[in-house]
Amino acid sequence: MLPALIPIIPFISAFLLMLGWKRLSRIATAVLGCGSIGLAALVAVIIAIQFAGNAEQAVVQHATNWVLAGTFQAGIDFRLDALSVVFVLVITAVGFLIHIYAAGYMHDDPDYARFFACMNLFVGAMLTLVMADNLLLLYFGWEGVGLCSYLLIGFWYKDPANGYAARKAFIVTRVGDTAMAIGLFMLFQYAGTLNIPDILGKSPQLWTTGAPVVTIIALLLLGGAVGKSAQLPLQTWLPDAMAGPTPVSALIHAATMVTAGVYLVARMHVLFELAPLAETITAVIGAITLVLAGFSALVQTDIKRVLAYSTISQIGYMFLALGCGAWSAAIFHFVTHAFFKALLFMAAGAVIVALHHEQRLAKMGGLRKLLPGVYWVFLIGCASLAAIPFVTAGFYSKDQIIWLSLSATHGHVALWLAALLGALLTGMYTFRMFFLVFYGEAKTAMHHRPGKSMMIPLYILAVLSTIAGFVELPHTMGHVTLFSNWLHPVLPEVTVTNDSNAMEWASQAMSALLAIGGIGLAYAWVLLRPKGMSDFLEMPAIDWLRKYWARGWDFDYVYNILLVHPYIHLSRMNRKDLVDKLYTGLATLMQWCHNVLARTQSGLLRWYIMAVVLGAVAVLSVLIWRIYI
Amino acid sequence: MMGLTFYIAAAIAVIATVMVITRYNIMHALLYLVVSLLAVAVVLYLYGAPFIAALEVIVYAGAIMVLLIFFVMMLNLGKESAIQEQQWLKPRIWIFPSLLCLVLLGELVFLISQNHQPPSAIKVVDPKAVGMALFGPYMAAVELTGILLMAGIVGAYHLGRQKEKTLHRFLEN
Amino acid sequence: MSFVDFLSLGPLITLCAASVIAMLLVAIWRNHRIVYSFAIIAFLMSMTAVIPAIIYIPHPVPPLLVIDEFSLFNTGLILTAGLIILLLSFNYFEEREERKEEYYLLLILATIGALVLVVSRHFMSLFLGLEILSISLYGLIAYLRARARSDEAGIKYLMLAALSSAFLLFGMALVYAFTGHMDFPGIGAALRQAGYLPVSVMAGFGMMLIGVGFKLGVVPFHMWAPDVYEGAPLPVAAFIATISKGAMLVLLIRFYQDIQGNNYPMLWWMVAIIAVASMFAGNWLALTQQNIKRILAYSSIAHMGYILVAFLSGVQTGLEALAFYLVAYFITSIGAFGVVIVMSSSLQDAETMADYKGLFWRYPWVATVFTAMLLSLAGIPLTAGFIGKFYVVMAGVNGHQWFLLFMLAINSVIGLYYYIRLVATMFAVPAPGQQTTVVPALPIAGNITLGILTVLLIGLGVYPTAMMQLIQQMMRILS
Amino acid sequence: MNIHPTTAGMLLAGILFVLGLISILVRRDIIFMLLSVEVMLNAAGLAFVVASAHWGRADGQVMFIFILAMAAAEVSVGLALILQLYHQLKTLDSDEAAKMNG
Amino acid sequence: MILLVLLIVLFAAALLSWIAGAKSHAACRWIALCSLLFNLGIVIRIWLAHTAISGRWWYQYKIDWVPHFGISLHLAMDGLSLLMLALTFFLGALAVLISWKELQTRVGFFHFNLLFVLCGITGVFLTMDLFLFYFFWEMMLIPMYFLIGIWGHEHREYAANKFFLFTQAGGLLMLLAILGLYFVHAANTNVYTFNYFELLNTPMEGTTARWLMLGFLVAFLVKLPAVPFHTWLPDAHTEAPTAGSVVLAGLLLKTGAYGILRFVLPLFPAAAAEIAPLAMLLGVAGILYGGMLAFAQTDLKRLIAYTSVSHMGFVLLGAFAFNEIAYQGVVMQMITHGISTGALFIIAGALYERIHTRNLWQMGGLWLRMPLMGSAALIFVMASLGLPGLGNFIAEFLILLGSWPASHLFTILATIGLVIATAYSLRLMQKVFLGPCDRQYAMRDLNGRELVIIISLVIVICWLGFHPQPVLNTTQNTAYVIR
Repeated sequence: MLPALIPIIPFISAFLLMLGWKRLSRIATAVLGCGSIGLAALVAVIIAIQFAGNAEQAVVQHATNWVLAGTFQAGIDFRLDALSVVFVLVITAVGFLIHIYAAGYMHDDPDYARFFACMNLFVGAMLTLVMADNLLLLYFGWEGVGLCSYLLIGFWYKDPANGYAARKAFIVTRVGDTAMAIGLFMLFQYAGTLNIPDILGKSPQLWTTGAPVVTIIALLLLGGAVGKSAQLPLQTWLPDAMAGPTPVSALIHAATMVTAGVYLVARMHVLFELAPLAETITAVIGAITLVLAGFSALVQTDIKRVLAYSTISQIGYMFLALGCGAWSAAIFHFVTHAFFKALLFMAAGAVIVALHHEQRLAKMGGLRKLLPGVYWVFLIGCASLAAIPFVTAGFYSKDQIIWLSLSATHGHVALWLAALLGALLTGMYTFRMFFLVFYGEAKTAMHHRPGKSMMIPLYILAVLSTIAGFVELPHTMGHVTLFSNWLHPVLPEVTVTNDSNAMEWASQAMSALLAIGGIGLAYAWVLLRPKGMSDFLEMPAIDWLRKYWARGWDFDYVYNILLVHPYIHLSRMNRKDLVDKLYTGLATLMQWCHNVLARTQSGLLRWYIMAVVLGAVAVLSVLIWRIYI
Repeated sequence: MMGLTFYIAAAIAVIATVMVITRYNIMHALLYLVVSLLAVAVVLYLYGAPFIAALEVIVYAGAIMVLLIFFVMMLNLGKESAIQEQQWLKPRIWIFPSLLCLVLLGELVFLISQNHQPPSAIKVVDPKAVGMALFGPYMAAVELTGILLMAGIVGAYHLGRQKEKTLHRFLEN
Repeated sequence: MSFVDFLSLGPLITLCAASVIAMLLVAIWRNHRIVYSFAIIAFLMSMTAVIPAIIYIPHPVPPLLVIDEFSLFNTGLILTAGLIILLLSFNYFEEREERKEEYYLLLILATIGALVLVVSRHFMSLFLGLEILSISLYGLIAYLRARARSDEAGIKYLMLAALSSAFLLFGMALVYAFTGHMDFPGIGAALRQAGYLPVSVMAGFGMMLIGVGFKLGVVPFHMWAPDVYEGAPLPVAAFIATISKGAMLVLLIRFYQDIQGNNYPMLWWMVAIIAVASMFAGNWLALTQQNIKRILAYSSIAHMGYILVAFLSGVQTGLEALAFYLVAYFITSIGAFGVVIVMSSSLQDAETMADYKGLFWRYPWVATVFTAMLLSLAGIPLTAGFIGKFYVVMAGVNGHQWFLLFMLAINSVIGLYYYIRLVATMFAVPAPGQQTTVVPALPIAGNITLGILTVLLIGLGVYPTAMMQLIQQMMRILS
Repeated sequence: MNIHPTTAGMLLAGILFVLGLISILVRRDIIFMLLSVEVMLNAAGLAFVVASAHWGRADGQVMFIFILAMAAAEVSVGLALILQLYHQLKTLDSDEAAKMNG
Repeated sequence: MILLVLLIVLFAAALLSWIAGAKSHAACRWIALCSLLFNLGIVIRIWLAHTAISGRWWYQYKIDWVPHFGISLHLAMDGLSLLMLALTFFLGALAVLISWKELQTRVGFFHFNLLFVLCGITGVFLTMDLFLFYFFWEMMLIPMYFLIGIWGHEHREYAANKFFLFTQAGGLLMLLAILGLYFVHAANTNVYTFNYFELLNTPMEGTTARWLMLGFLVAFLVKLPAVPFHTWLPDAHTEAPTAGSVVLAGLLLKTGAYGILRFVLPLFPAAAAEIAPLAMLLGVAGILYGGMLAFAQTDLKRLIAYTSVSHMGFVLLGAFAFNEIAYQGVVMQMITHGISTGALFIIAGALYERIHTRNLWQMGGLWLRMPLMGSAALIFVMASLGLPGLGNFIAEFLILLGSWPASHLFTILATIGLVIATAYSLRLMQKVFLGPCDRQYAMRDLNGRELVIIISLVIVICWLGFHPQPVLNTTQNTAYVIR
């Protein structure tokens, strides 16, 4: 089989959709759009099965040469190893489900074909990203998903706000990409290649652990990852990205693209292992992000923004894991997160559609009766997100991270505490949202019920959100390590310094309790004592804090003040180009000289004679001056 | 020998010329100019050029100045032009040009008096030698002078003719 | 005068005889066409007379004149230029003046003056040639007596020319007084013998420079140029711009070579200052000028500055460049004036920018020629002006005159502005109803002449080799 | 009084020359200007004769004759031109003849 | 000889189309188009014939012109020339196509000028004689001046004059430098020649070399244009007719870049290495400053014009990095910038023709009416911000990759330029095609002819993005020189 087919199928279908444009019927469009992803998923599954037999060996396919300039070479080479197979499977599978959902969700949109074209293009680019054998091709996918993200956030282009959000997403991630590009230049300078296996193979010989160069390279790559994965300090674009259609949010801004950063760090793990400082920074960024985003999610008033902040927060967990050297834990959380977050987004989408495109939590409520199907899947999603012990996939993945943040070699108590705080917050914001949406009184009339094509993917994802966790159980609870075994050829196993079972139990208990405690708090907040809570929230200090969190800790504000506004003002001020003034001035000077001289040309004969005499005096004066003085 | 005579003649020439350039009435100026030219003729004679001195008197003072005088009389430039000239010749007008010229004069005098050649007596060149030169090596120049005068005559003839009363229809601008 | 002298001076003598015959002809039978034809024949004969003169070169005619390659080349150049100006004159004068015949007589006389300058190597012939030229020009400039401005131009030229002649004469007298010679080789020998340059001689050169500078129209003796160009009949302006200046330049070169002016840095300095000042003044003055004649006057001031750069380069290439530039400048200037002549109606001269607005779309041929001429003045490739400027710059680089070259470069850019402004005017798309009322005469003879000039212009621009070789040969003799 | 005779003569010529120059500069009447030019030309001629006396050669004097001829021609054309101008402008003010400028 | 044919065909076609223009507009357009396609065909045939690396100089042609000065009509072609010529004829043909319907006044003279300027550009890319180079360099200005000055927009005269004066000023300095080199060479070897190959190894003092190099460099920087000599460009690009803008942005700027690669670096390697930091600084300044100006513009064509300043900054940066990767990137950038900016100008021109404004504030939401044009614009906007998969990315990546070892700081700053590029590119897209559509413009989407133009450009830019190897191979021989 050809691994190259996996990304190429979506590309071809995107191309066909672009060509077909408005000539294709809706059904044809949907079939082409979903079918291609389905086909890709099928191919991926088949390859994965084949691959499973011989997981030690990566499958590399050289499609064609791409760039060969001087000593630089990069081909269009696809590579499938354990890590990329996981990503490919998740992308194609979740992507397929979301496409099916979208076929229903976007049914009334006039730009149906454009939507699917962009979605397919995105899947193709994302698959290229995770299957790239060299960093240039990875960069291609990286920017490609950025483009699709831009196109899809701004899909409803008539509203300038959407356009703004789209541009913000593109530009902010581009800042990260810049860092990454510089990282690539440095890598090429030292390693002489951008081929990933070569770099990973060479780097231990090139650098000793903690060498400044490798630290800088790792940090630059981290910069790219941080941008794409909406981590601090480049997280500001993601909440705004919710301007796009909900399937887009589900696919791009929750399940797949935003985890590209996780993939990159995991992929280049050797560099990070050589740079402990970079790892620590990764972990710290993850920890801080997950807490800050958790607080922000707590106070959002828009259902999609809650989910957006929750995504930032959960990716924070993944970064925390990466930083602790718990590579497989991060990837595991990526998988479960893809399932339950896609589920939550699509369920939220169903709610939004049902309420006639109402996204404000304040206008929701009492949907438990009206949308029972959605209620149940949403509940499963929330439970998984909040990591309800034992029954949810989220519990197993997140719990592993929390435990490892303490016990792994790079772990630290502070990180662990942050992770625990995050668990509490997760429980709280998730269920605050849940209660607000489904309990209480209905505040908005029902518009229309989600159709089958929207519900079936939800059910499938709900199942996955529940059972996916059982592939990897902590050794306190059965010790299943299917997942980490699978990844073992690619990613090293985490080294645990403190593997006392008691500690692990304690940690698990803490996290479970905190999650449940968070749910309890949310219950108290929303349902039990809404009056008291709102009184509490209206205290000035609390109110300020709430708004501050809701604004995402004012990162946008600071960036605007420090960077965006000065740049815009400066460029506006200089619209006419100061340098041009120089030349205009020169022209004016010439004109002035002309005017002065033209005045000497007065037409008066006596003045002309005077000029001759002046000339004579000048000539003789120069003479005397040169000879005698 | 020539000292005193030269200085007297030179003084007369300078004074007469100063009078020329300060007179308002053109007639007076012309007459002073004749005086100045006669004084220069004396100087020329003293510098061993009797033939040239004679030419100076005959052609310059005689012919050219008389031509000018006739011209002035023809145009009948009388008192009013003198008054006008008086109005024009304000110190404000003449002071700067005069100063400028005096600077020039100073420079000239300075440069001329930097002469380091050995002093030599004035050598008389008699008219015969002048004639020999004129019609010997400088024959071509004499012929060219003929051309020069012809140009002068033709030019003066063309320009000096009274305009015909009837103009061409296109030329009434 | 021997037979060889006669043969060598053939062109000059032919023209002198022609002037006398022409005068008699006018006296006997006043007819424009006849005199015009006679003048053309006279020029052609004079040009033919150049050929036998070649046999005996170099042939000095002591003490006044010298016939060598250099003077014959320039004689040919001046006669050709004169002939072309003559060809352009007929229609111009036909309608403008009731007495047109003296014009040809004066033109012949002025050309004689220029030829004398070209062949002279003595103060006397210099002076006489200059004065023949000047006095004929007084008549020529003020020739159209009906025009108010022509008198004004005439009187300005006359006063300034007389003044500068006085300076020239006084300077010559100073030089003579302290060297005892009036012929150039003699002066050179005397100076070499003295071993230094006496101050008074220096002063003499300085004062002569005023006379020369006036004729060349360089700063600060340039002020007459625009007024005279504007007031004079167009062919006369063309004559002043080319032949009068060219002859003076040729004389300057000869004088400079004979006294070995390169040995006297003082002279170099004076000319350098004048050159730079001329470039700037000419170009600045032309910058937003609206009158074409005045633009051409200012442009010629600047071009004299450029030529002086070649002159100052102090290398053999410089003289070659000067000669080539002169040829290119002759063609271009006469061409430019030719266009203005052709464009002028019998009613008035086409001298304002407005007359040329959108010309390309009405008379593409004339506009193309004018564009070619302007681009040549600006020094754009495919034209003789380009090669000329290239040659000059080459000489400058060869002589390491970086400062002068830099000035030249700056000035070329400033100059471009007004040339291109004129071109732009011609190519501007006229708004409907904005057509000018001037109906150009566009005589056939004029058009043919312009055609020849354009061919020459582009020919020299594309294949300059032949002309370069000729000049190189000629200059080798001179040095 | 032991000034070099040649120098003395040249100085006289120079003084006359500059006086003529002053005159041409300060006068507005065109006839006066023409007159002043004559003074200057005459001074130049004087200089030639002085030089000729210094060297004992005839060519300076020959030059004087040519200057004389030139002055005559100049005056005749000049007067004709002034006549024209007078008819045109009804004045001899040189400042009036300043229609062209710029 | 084949090289001379390229020139003669264009020159003859120029004259012919002028003459034909008086009779029939169609005939004159067809003559122009056919001559350009003919030349394109020749160039492509040469290209295909020389895919294998077969020596550096493929064709040479030399006859004496002015032997007196050692000037000869010396043409030669290597990979760099070939690529530039291919670009010239391709864009030239498109320029004829764009003006097919838009241009209805003075058609004959227009095509005369267009072909004449292309002839000059062709000459610039082919000559190996410095005098001849200067000759062609100047020759292409006049017709360009007319293209802007006659068929341009409202301030055409100002723009044309500015363009002309700037480039002439630079050109004169180059002339001085050429002559200086000529004499330095003669002083050392006693051979008076303008021949490029003979001048290549002129021994000279450091100071001399520095001044001569500066003379060349300034001329090329003006043409490129680099900050602070760039201010002619926005005016000229904005006011020129569409075909003029395409030729200006696509080709004329490349002559500056070509000059740097062909003359400045090989003729004065030491002096160029000395000035490299400054040149790179100017390049980076161009990238950032140009990008910033582009961001602020309200006139669509002006915005695109400033992006040129920004993109050509990369060329300068890469050219002075002295390394093969950067060099190849520079060549790529020259081509891809020609294609992408040319395409953007074509789109701007097509828009102007429909809505008669270039003001961004009067646009918006045009995607609704013209999705095809919108998609095309999207592609080229993405190309301009350096999206992988399109040619510009390869170019910019190689330049940055190559210039990283030369200067870390400048490379970092230039990479930041990519963010700025994103900002202005997306602003363009937003203001023109996205957002609400307030005005009711009645307009049609791209017609068949425009589609042909745009699609051919899209194909080329994608081809360069995915398979740049033919181009890179072609310049490989030239690039070795730089190392």
